[in-house]
Amino acid sequence: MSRPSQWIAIVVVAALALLPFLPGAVDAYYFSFLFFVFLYAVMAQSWNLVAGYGGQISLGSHAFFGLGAYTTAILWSGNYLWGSLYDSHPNIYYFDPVTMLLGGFVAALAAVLIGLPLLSKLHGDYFALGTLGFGEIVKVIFVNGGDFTGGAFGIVAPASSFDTLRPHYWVGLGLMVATALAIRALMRSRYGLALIAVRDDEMAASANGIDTLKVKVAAFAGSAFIAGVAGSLYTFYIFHVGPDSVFDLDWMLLPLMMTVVGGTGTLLGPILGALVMYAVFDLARIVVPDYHPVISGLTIILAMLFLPKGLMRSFVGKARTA
Amino acid sequence: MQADETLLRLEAVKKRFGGLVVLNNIDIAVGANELIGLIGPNGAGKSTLFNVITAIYAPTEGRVSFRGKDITGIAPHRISRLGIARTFQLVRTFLTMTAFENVMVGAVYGAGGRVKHATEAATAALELVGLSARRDMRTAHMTLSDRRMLEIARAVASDPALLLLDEPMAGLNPTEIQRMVDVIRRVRADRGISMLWVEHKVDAIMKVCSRVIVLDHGEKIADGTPRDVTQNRKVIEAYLGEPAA
Amino acid sequence: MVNLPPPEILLQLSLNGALGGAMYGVAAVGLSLIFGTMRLIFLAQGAMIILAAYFVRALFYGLGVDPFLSLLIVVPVGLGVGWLIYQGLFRQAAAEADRNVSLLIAVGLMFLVQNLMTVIWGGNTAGVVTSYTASGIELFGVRTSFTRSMGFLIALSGTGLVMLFLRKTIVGKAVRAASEDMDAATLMGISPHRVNAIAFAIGISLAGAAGVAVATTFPFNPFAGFIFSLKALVALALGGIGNVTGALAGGILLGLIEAYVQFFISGGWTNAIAYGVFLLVLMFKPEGLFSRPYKKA
Amino acid sequence: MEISLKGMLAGLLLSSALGLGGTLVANAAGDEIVIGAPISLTGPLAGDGKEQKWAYEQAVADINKAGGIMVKAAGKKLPVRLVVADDESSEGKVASALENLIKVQKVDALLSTHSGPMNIAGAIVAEKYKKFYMITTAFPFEWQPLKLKYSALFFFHPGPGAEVPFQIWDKLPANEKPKHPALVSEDSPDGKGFGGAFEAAAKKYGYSFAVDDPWAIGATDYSALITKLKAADVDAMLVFGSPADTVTLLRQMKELGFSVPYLHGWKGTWTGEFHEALGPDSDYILTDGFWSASYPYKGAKELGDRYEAEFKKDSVTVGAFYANAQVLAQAIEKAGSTDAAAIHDAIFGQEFKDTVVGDLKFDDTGFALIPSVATQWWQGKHQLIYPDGNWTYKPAPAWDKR
Repeated sequence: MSRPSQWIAIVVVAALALLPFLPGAVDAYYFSFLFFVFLYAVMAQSWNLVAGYGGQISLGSHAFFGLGAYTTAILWSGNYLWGSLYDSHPNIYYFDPVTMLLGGFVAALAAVLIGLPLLSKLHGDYFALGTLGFGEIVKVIFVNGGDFTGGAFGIVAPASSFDTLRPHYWVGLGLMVATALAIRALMRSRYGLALIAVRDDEMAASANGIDTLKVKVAAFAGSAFIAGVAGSLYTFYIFHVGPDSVFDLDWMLLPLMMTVVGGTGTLLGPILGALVMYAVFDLARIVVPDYHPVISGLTIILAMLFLPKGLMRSFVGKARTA
Repeated sequence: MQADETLLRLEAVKKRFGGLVVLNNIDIAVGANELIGLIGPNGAGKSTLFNVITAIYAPTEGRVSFRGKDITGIAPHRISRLGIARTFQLVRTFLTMTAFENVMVGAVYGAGGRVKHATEAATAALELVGLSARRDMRTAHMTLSDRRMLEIARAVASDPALLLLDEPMAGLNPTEIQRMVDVIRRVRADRGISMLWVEHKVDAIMKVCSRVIVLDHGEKIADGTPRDVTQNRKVIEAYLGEPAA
Repeated sequence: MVNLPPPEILLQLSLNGALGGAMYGVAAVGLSLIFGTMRLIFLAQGAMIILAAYFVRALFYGLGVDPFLSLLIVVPVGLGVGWLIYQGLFRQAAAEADRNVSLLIAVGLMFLVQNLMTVIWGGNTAGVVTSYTASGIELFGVRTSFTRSMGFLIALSGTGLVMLFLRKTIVGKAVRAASEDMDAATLMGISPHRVNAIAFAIGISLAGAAGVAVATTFPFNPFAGFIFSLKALVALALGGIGNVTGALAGGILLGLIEAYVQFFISGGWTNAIAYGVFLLVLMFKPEGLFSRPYKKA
Repeated sequence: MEISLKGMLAGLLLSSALGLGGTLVANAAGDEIVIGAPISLTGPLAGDGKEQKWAYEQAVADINKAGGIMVKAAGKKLPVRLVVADDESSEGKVASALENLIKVQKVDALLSTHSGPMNIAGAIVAEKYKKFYMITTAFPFEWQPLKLKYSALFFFHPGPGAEVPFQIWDKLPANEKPKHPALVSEDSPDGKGFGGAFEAAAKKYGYSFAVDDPWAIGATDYSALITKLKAADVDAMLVFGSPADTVTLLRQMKELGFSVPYLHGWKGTWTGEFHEALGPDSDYILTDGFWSASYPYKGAKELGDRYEAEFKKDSVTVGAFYANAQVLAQAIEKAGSTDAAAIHDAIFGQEFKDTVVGDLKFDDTGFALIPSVATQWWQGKHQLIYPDGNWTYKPAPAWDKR
């Protein structure tokens, strides 16, 4: 990023961060709209890391999102963390960074466990199919998890402390910015070099000393970590974590869609894609509530027919990938 | 480094795909600072041999060792880090990266930590193959000849003891071929890197290499100086048996 | 724990499981062709099956066409629709290096079709009731469903016809070659676009045939198709990608697995176990369970 | 890199436009009461959503016909306007739908959508924005632990609801009492909730299930399950599943020649589509419901007639949704405003007389119990058996003897 655009980015982020102080902003519709944009942008970055930069198309993001959400809800309901403090401070888990990071770690751990066998054995489409199967298995396991996971109903977290969307907004914005910065730093590091090398040509990468399995599993785990933290954030919004809500395929399909529309393998593509696509979906929902998914479906098809390289690359031919 | 030190040794290497034997009982030794040509008709098993050395394929039987250490079947990236670099017959560069970034991959990962100053090593490698001017060009936009040079630069940047060249001249015009020969000579002269060079253009090999190995139908049929090899009856048969190349 | 049940129950389980699985199989054959040539996970296949089922229903209630007779209409229409879908939606994307583009078009198509069906026919469960609905027949001394047996026949003959086409015609051979190597097909002088379009046409017409089987056997709603897509993918992997008879066999195997899991373990685990088998096959036998040993040259 | 600039600016513009749009839609408060409802207009529950929307529209039309709601703060009767937003049959989307209703449409109070998990998600959002969310169709065990202030619920407990079949069995002559009952429930939240309740109720009434199996939603083949039921000599089935799954199960039972005298379905058996998909085969099947047009309560029969006139079939749900709107309207009138805290006070611990589901008595947690209904399908009509039905249960003969 050149210097002026860096300044622009800082100004935009600062403006967004100050927005909640604007009178009436918190109760305006665009406030929750932006919160969802942030959340989806984080998920899109997560997918972009493994698929856009890493070249491994994963269809299992929703599983990691759900794992993060469940981790948060289980810690909450089961009184596992800060257990004794919980009774006197029922809000102790609310946006607790440790809880959120644990959500990410559990997802990342699952990604390593499933990624090692999958990525060492499967390439390309087979990996994509494998992650799709993995997502379904995780969902069934949680449905059958008994009291620990709350079974098919899931877990209801205490919601009494939830009376404003402000913290969600800030945490969402922070996560989006942090994810983008982290991925930017990562892609400028030696690890980023290896990741792109593996994406461009796996055989040449390994012939040049790159442990391709390690690089791919790390990208998969990193992506899962981001998705897990996003899932944790969502738990603080929805308060009811159930298999149908957090393992919903939409948590995989929509971020994927947003990334591709914005531009895979670009830093700002996922954010732009999340903003534009969520705006389209939301407008359709408001304007034509009875059949808005028809509009959404059409939009995706049209976007892919006319902007197959994504907004970032279509409007800036020179846009760099890394 | 002594001239007679053996870097790479293949012992009784055999590779079979299903019922087809592609390499049979191959013994090869490569010493330090040698430039060895590896020739043979189509389907002789030359590329397979490279793929066995760099562990893309595991040999069905036999042993590959490097500097006295058994490297049979270890992961390809570890072979690179030990000091064996290679290029590919169908050129394999990282297309979305710049020339410099490509070479950095070799300097950072291929060198396995041997190179202290990766940036300098990468710059020097580009300089050596004459690509300094294209340093920030995206590989996807480069010519085939430049990409072949880039592959060599990437390999050189990883500071290898042995470089496997897989038909570096394929698809190049005469001027580019001359440039390639110069680069190969320079790499050997400046860096003292041993090379095993698979080539279809036999005349180039005969001019440049001190030793030539000939494969035919998976068997090693000759191993000696260019003069010895050209007079070898089996070699003549192998090449005559093939439609004029 | 359940002791090993008497053989007639095992026979009953196996027969019914196999008949049910054949429907996944016929969906998988279509997916297999599309995947083989375009490397596209065509997630909209299930939605197309349900669309065909609604079409069959409309023909039955609107014009009185018997659902099984409507095969004669649905299959040719499917061929045309498949061809159009390819030319209109995927032709351009097939040339893109980024295969996400095709995948997303398939997802977009799925959203579109599902919701168009909801708008047109409503979201409620719909069904086709004929004189033979819910009637049973005796097969090998075991009682089974008439419509399922018909579905099985449709699956068998559909797969058989596709096999004949692939083996006996030049265009078919090109499609087959393309699923191994698109360049090989190009060398045979057939453009990739034609091969892709044919794969799509056959794939969608098979979805049409599956739609007939679904309409006669199940009640359905616009969203019932997705599970078919997933199950067909599992069948596809079990049978081996690009292997047409394997896809049908994979579907039947999946039906058997589900029946046995439901009987011996519990219905709650059928999906997890089916997907678990799917993962294991992908990892340890990615060429599928029914492929011949690997041969080079 | 100018795209980052353009993109971000475009984003800001877009979002402020959305915000502005929001303010423009806002009505001039005071002339009317805007009641919002998230409804499953699309997605798998769109069928239920249509019934719900119809019922809410009827209730609002009836209220307006009577001049609207008397609001003390305004000093006059205000007309009611109903605004709906699609929740796409998805828990995740209920929240977005409510954000839209509350912030863009500026609704004054809310009516619930359909099914437990979705209503939980809705109630939480409503709580945050202090808009009252009036719920029916959620199990109290899902909603009560949240201790929400700005929502109230009337529905039945899965506990008493699950006792219905056993109470029916208790009244049967000895030779008709099931000996090997089976429980088959889908692995959804409601199915699991009910499944547990059935198990508890069975214990209480001294029955044990010969087969107790969950089924996966959307499964297409039940032959293995049927084989299992046959092998266990099952003579009564309690089935919790979606309409499509239940119809498939029944068709396959017929195909395989397996029939039980007593088959009682939940969730999947009450819709008109169930009867349409099975025709005469739906006879003898018992089904749950939240309501019946044969209730003796005020307006029940009239509502049932209206539904039947419009859709040519009867309904066992619309009354519950209609009553939901009745309760909310009466509460607003009692409270004298649409302030969530005032509505809370008007409902919690209060009684509502003469709704189409009868008298509703809300306890201190904001919950009122209604009975679960059991009817038997007979020639395309729901015949009320429980509670206090005038229809005598007929055991189903074997398929070939019907």
